[in-house]
Amino acid sequence: LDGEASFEAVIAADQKIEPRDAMPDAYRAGLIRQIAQHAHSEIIGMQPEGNWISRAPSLRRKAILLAKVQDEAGHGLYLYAAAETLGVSRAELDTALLTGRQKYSSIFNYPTLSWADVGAIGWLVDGAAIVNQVPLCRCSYGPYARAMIRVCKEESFHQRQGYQSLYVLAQGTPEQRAMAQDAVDRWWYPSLAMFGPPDADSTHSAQSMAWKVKRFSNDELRQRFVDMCVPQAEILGVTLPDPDLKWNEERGHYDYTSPDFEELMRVVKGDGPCNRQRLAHRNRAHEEGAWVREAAAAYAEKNRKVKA
Amino acid sequence: LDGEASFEAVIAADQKIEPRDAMPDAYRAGLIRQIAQHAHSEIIGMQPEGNWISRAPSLRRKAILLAKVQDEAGHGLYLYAAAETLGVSRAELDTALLTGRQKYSSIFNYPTLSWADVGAIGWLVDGAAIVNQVPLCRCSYGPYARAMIRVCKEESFHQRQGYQSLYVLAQGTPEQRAMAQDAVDRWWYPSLAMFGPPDADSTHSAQSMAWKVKRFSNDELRQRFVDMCVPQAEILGVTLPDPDLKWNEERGHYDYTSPDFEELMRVVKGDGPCNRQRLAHRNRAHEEGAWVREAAAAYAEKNRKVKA
Amino acid sequence: MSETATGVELLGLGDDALIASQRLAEWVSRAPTLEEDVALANIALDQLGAARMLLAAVGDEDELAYRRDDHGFRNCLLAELPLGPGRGDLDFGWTMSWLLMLSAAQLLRYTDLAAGSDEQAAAIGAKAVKESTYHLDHATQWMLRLGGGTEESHRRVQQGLDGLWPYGHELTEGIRDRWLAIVEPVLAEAGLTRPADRWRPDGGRAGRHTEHLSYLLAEMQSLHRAHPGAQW
Amino acid sequence: MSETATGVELLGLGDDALIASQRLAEWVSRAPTLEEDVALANIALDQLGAARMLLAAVGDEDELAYRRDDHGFRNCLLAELPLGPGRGDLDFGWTMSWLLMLSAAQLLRYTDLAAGSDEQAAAIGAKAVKESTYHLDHATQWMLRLGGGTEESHRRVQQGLDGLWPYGHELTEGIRDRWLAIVEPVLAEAGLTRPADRWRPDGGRAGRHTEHLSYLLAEMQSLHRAHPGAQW
Repeated sequence: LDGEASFEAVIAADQKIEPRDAMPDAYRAGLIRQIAQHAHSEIIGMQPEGNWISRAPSLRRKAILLAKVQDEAGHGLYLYAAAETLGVSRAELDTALLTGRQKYSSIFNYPTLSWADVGAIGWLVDGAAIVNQVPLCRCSYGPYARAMIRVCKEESFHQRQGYQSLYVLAQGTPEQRAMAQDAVDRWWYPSLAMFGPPDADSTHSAQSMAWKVKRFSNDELRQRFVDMCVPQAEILGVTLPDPDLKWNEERGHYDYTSPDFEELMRVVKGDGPCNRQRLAHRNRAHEEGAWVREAAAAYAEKNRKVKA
Repeated sequence: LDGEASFEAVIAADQKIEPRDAMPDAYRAGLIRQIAQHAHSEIIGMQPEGNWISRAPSLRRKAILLAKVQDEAGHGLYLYAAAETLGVSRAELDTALLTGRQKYSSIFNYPTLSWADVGAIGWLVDGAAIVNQVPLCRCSYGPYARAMIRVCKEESFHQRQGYQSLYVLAQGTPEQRAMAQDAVDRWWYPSLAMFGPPDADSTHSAQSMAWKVKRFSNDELRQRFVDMCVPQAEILGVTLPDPDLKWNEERGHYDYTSPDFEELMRVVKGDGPCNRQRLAHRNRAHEEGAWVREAAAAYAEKNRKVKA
Repeated sequence: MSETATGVELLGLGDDALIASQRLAEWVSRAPTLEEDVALANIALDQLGAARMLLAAVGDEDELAYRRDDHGFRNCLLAELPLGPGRGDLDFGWTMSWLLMLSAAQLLRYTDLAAGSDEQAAAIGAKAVKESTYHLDHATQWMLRLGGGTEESHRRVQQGLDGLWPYGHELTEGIRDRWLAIVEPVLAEAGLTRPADRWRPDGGRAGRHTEHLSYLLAEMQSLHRAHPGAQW
Repeated sequence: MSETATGVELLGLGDDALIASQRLAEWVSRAPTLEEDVALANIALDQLGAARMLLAAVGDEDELAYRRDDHGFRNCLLAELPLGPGRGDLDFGWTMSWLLMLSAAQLLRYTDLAAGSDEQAAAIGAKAVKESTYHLDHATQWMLRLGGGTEESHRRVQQGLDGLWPYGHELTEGIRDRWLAIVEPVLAEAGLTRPADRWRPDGGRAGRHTEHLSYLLAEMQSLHRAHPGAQW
């Protein structure tokens, strides 16, 4: 079998492509882009949630939040490692993020304005991420699929914690209830937008489906997410900010208002509330850490020479 | 009349020495040291009080404190100008402060730990400064005497404001009263130490007296301060932290416990709680402002050339 | 309230001045020269004075300053931004760009207030106009010095201007042409590039702020909130 | 409480760990490498975990963390210092010097706690000893890399060490010889100069802190204090 045929056979058999296997250039490039974007999202995602660590209102919540943000850094590490198996270097990936050449999830370009945002991100943003990512655990590229199994497990845990944190607020004082509702009002549509443009306008999807990287369309996943959230919102006692949200008996799904995709495109293109801030923060951490990385490299080099 | 005789005649007649008058080198050097130290104290003194501007508990108190700290910068400016009339440059004075070659009042090496410290500094530290400085308004060196008239007037205003601020706390909630007492406990002895070592150990004093720069001894001024504070403390309703403080009918003064002069010497020599912090702060502001000063100089130079 | 000076407008202007004062006061004891320390403290005091008059016209000044959460504040986003590229930074180039933008807008707003039919608001406006004129002049002089000083100062002040410019849209809503007529000639004389208009962040007037404001308020309100009901 | 673990000691250790955790968490999303971001968050979490056990042993953890003013805290001054030369700074050289000093002392204190007769305290100590061993090792490895890395890294870590060293006296009261026996060999191997002993600032254990602590608490307590009585 030549490379291409072997690749197609593995895909057809629903088995995994591994790093040394032959694969089409476009498959490789597409996966690098997708995994890198996913890794970058974990890294940038540390900022909006990290914003509340210093002010968490109880030590228990502080510990939960700190652990969650640490997990995000950890997810970034596995995912970069998965991307590296496709022949891209960590330094290239870092540069792509720092220069804005590769994107990260636009959701992290919104600010966290109150403590309730931590809960809302856990419930809605992690919830949307899980809906997006669970199918990736069966993705045709082995290292990515395996990384996603671990990531999804931890994200489910985060999602439950976020939901529980928001639940306490929604049952709390009038100020806490208002804080919870305000957070849901601000995060609902950006979370719906996380599934990407409507299927009609989506570019990469068809090929991704054929290669069993992507397994459901943007709109299918978005619907699944809405259907999941509505009953959860009822239990929480918060109102989803969509007056047209209602059960459609015929479709067996909730009808809902689509997010503003023009806004999504503006944010993707760099004009969301925090794009500049997030990227400047990351660049600054990178620059300020340069002397440390240089020292570690110089020290390792000296030790290598001593041993040699 | 030669220079020396003329100088002596002016001093004897209780008139003012002016910048162009002849004066002994030691008179000049002593005055430069004293005025510079005084100016430096105003500059460093901005830090402990400035520490509470951002957290002042009412807008009225914030405005009063901000105005006071601004006045300190203004006092620094007049005093540097007075020192410059003696032939020293502003740059030399700045360097002397930044390198620690010249001192500033050791009182500013104590931290401001609560809002009540702002009131206690106004009452005790400004109070001690006024007792020290009022006689300087009659000092034999004209520019210094005139600067001191303006400084003393503003300091009296600050002292009344500090006293009033502390009074409100001392009449306030139990927490506010405790805050006020704690501040008085911490600032009392350092304020007594502001008058310098006991007369027996004081070095520069005799010559200073003869030249009518200094007009009262350290211990005389300290006693005056104690006698002034005791009735004020009673009105405030705070306890001065000296169990041996009592009226001495025979002397017509309050007996009091001297401050710990060993502690004073440790602080003067650099080992107070905040010496390193205060000087590092000043040096950093100076370094971070270098590019601005260079720009202003370059711009002025370009404009001079254009006009020439 | 008259038609020219609604409570909403006064609150917005008062919050602008209060938050600007808090930011400017960060410079105390840190300015590049002692003269500038005096000047910046003075401008911070003017801002605080204007804030107190404006807030007192719509409610209790301390209740408004110390008891609202960030979403209760109505200042424009520009006022709350750090005076440098990141949180906790103080950069003189950013600060002068910020002061130029802010004081030009305040001058126009206060001028309009002074010309309105509400007597109290007009009196506040008239006083504040004089102060804003001085603030604008101070910022202008520094923009010229920094823009025309050294390569480094030019670079730094341009960087500040570029970073802050987008926030000028919200700041100048309804007065943009008049504001540009003040600001653009200063930039031209200073040899600075007037940034392009693209991104237009807003939300401050509706209580949707940046992540920076709640940190500023946490510090500003800490002592007051720790002693509920106390007098100072 | 047994004679080996009084409430005062537990409170002091708990406050050290709580404040240290708050400082370390400032590094989140700012570390020199992603691996180090994970490590520093992990150490901050360990410190927070130890703090919660220690504080719970002497009272209500949230009451203690959120309702005391700075003079109620009993942490040593070292724990509250900024992790860089000035307020708001984060310098990796200072941070590793700080972590070396702190974790060596914590290791000894927790070892003593684990060996004491108070069962609850001994259990806390035993768990925390393992974590401190890792923190100390982490700091040690970095001291070697920074001390022996580049000229700049050597200069910066030495500067941090010099700035922090005086605070080691209060930190190591009663355990100084054992502490020096851990720390001095690390400095020697790293090629760093062990600073002279001269200035010995203290007061933290008695509630007299630096000017830094009240800022840290203002931020840490802001949300909790803004909602008295609320559950989270």
